[in-house]
Amino acid sequence: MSGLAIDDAAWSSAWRWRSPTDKLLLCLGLVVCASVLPAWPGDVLVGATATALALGPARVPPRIFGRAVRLPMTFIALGTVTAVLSIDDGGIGWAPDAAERAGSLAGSALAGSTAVLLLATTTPISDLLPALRRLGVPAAVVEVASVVYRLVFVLLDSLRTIREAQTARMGYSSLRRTYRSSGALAAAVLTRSWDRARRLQEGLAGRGMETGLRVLPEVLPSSWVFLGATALGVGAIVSVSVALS
Amino acid sequence: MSHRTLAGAGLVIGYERTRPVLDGATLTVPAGRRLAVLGANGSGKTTLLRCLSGALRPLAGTVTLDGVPLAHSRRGLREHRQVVQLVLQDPDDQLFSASVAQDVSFGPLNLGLPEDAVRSRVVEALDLLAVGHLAGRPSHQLSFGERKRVAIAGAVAMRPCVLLLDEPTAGLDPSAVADTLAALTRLQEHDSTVVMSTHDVDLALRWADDVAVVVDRTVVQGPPEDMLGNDALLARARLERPWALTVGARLRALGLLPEGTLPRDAAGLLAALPDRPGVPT
Amino acid sequence: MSHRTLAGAGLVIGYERTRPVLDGATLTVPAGRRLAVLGANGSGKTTLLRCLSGALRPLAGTVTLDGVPLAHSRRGLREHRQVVQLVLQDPDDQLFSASVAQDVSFGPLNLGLPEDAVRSRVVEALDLLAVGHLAGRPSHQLSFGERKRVAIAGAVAMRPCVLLLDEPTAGLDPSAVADTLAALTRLQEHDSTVVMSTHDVDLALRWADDVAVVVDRTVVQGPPEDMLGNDALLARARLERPWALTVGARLRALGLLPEGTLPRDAAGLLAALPDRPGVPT
Amino acid sequence: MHIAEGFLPPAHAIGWTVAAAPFVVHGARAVVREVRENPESTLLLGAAGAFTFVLSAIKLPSITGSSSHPTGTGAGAILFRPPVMALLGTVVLLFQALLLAHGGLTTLGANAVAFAVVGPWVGYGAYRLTRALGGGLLPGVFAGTAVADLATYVTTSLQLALAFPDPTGGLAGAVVKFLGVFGVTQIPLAIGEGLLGVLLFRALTVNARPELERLGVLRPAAPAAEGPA
Repeated sequence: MSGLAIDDAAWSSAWRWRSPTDKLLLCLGLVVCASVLPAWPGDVLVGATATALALGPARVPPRIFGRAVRLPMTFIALGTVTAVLSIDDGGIGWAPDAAERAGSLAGSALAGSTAVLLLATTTPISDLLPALRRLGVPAAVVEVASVVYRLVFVLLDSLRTIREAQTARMGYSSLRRTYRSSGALAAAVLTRSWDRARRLQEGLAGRGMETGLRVLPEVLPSSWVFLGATALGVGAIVSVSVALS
Repeated sequence: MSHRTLAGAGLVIGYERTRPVLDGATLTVPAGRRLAVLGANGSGKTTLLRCLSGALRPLAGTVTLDGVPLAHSRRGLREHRQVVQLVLQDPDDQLFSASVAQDVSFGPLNLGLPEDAVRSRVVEALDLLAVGHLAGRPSHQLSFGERKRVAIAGAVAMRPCVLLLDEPTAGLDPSAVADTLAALTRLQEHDSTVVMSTHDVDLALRWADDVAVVVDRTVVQGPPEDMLGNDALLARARLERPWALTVGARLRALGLLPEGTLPRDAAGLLAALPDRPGVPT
Repeated sequence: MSHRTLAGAGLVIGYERTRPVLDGATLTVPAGRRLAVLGANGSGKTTLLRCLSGALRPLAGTVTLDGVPLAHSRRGLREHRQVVQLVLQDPDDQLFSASVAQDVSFGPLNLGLPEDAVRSRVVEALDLLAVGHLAGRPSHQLSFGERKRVAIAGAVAMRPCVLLLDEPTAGLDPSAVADTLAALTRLQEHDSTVVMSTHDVDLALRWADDVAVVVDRTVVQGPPEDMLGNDALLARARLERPWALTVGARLRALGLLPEGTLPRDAAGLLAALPDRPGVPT
Repeated sequence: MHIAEGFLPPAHAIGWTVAAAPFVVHGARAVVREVRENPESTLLLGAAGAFTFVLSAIKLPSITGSSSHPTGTGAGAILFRPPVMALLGTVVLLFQALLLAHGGLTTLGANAVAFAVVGPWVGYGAYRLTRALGGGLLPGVFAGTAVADLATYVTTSLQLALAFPDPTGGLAGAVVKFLGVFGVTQIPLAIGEGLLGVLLFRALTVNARPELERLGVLRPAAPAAEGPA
């Protein structure tokens, strides 16, 4: 089975064994800094810190991190340009403070995306879900989410293989055939997902499932050093930004 | 855990609208012995194992454990499942959690064990299957053979007295088959009675102490040599005679093998054959 | 349709992020001959077949058809797919229509053929695979062996010159294996060159004219007896020597088999052995 | 197109999170109730969520030459009902943010309003309306999936316009701008998603009739013998 690049990175990151709560606090701290602080120097510091942590101590492969940072770029570029365009009766032109607004908008979006990516490339979702449970999300919802996470990979694998089989038989060779094939593909994946759920149900009943899908998360204890460094680092970013702006 | 005797008598098992898949099947899983359930695709092997595990309620007949009939009540089933575990053929039908360790912890948690005990069961089960190193990996990064062994570990963590495995070697290459068989031997030494279904007659001959052939909606059980040497039975079951018995019989006729039990595989055959020409046994 | 020579030279194939699965693999599928691609699970058999079929673009090296390199353009791939078809291991990845006939018609319809031609192709393909009687059935009601053969029919309806099959016998019982092999022989007589991947060394010895072993990220190709009798190669490839070669070698040493090619299966061995004791060859 | 992390001003991010909350909580309650009554629905709901996630990996070409990914909000709403989709959609958005760097955490609320609340509800409304007006299943599905796609992107445009009013044109000017970029360009793609929905349901009515009946999308054809499942 082939996975998703960001998820693969999370499972093999050097921070895999750190407490998910620690990583969540660090990234949320950075995310909040990115949206509250001005673009210079706040967003630049957040982006640089998140990237340095990911590529340095967390040892996320630079290629994966770089590619993932580029993913939201289309939206950010399109959104930013639209936001700073101005329409008046004469037509379309740049808003008066276009450059500055564009910089601050794109800056906080990029910095925020990088901070979320730091979390995503170091923490598998199956480590984050127990944290949701502690935050008060009902067990049933967390269990549904954990099944979604597992089945996403099973279904993606089916999707890719079925699509390859269709392509081999010329399935996507014209617009009409592309639609026909895509419809059959979606239906096949959906029926598969139902079959899978039914058979999982029987397999789990055999292992004593009665009320829910309770599992024992790994013990990943919090590190006071990590939390202290997080507080210091986020504090430093805030003070430097406030001082310089 | 200890070996216990699981049996089914006069089992009629059917799906709606069709005639029964099995109609009067009787078999015994002798405590501590290796039973291979042999049958062609679609003969009803899986149905039989599902019935023995309690997942499927027979229309008639009874499943017994040390002679005590299984009650298909909530409580009866719960007790049965603590003793008998079934591992399905497709590991993706069993792995519901992306994390290997979390998945294996599911069964022991359902037994109501304290966390420490669950953790040690998870380690024990993964080690018995020689997949302890996969504990921190996600199931979607594992190979098919690894997923199969993790799925078995999920059942083993329940410490079943009887472990039923549906085609545990299907789709595995020779070295993965060898690893799986070695793991099954460890389980047996750990006091689990192991039953596997297969359509690989050579494997059944090599591995099993007893063979149950699923044929014509019923089950014929006996020693491997008798079952796998019975051409009429095998033809009805759409199976083949293992090569070792075919070749062994001829070599015995040629005076090259001693009377008695025929060798069960190539290694046994080589060991039984004379080393040099002209030394008849 | 006619037999054509498919080849790959210096193929480096990898998915991003990891080192290549195959690194400098070279092999030739001789027109009209049966090639078995042997390898352990995860060795890269499927990757190799996917590359030969055009589904996967190699990082380096070329795939050629009768010496002409495959262009990975839209048009190049379209032409390639009319000549080379790959059937994946899991039939459920290939059956996505409501009925068997509809499913098999998917490819010919996409070729833009008129309805009559499509209909006759469907009938032809199903008949070649001996599953014509299943035409009107929904695919999900078929047995695993039937689904596997219908999936092959879906590719055969494209009338490929070269048919690549990924583990066509995996999970099949002996009689379904025999049916599938018989169908492959009919395809070959129908001018399709057939390649199959497998990890079943006994099957490869019995069936193949040529064997390509996928080992250490590359491919070693040669006659079945040489490849499957090479213990060092087989060990590196995590495969086993076929029993027929092991037993045959000893029997030849004992003077019971003539010099020359060893028998490839039990029937061949019985035929080659003397009938009565004391009649040395 | 999901609103990227950090793109919305903090007040807007918080406001949309508050707006999404009641719908998501309502969906969560429905899920908890459902799971308590039938423990096995955990797996079916998980499968539904995974399908919604995977559906967005299908690439749909458009007549104009561009291509996009279906939102899946309409098909999901017709199959699993809008309340459940509010929760499943939010889970899927969270996973897209973490697995695909698509969307974000602070913008999860805003995206949930567009993809998990407005899209499903409006799409479901269009589906029910079409069927009530005598349209069959497939016209209903077309209306439902196409309208859901369009409603999702109109909502996204409005959210962006509210956050970034035009300095001269004001809110109205901003709405025009963002609709032009994110909404109107979506019309051919919404038609594409509608077509995909029709093809999907047409296949399902043949391949998976019992499931559609179980979900209440199709009425049982005849008083067929009800066997124990």
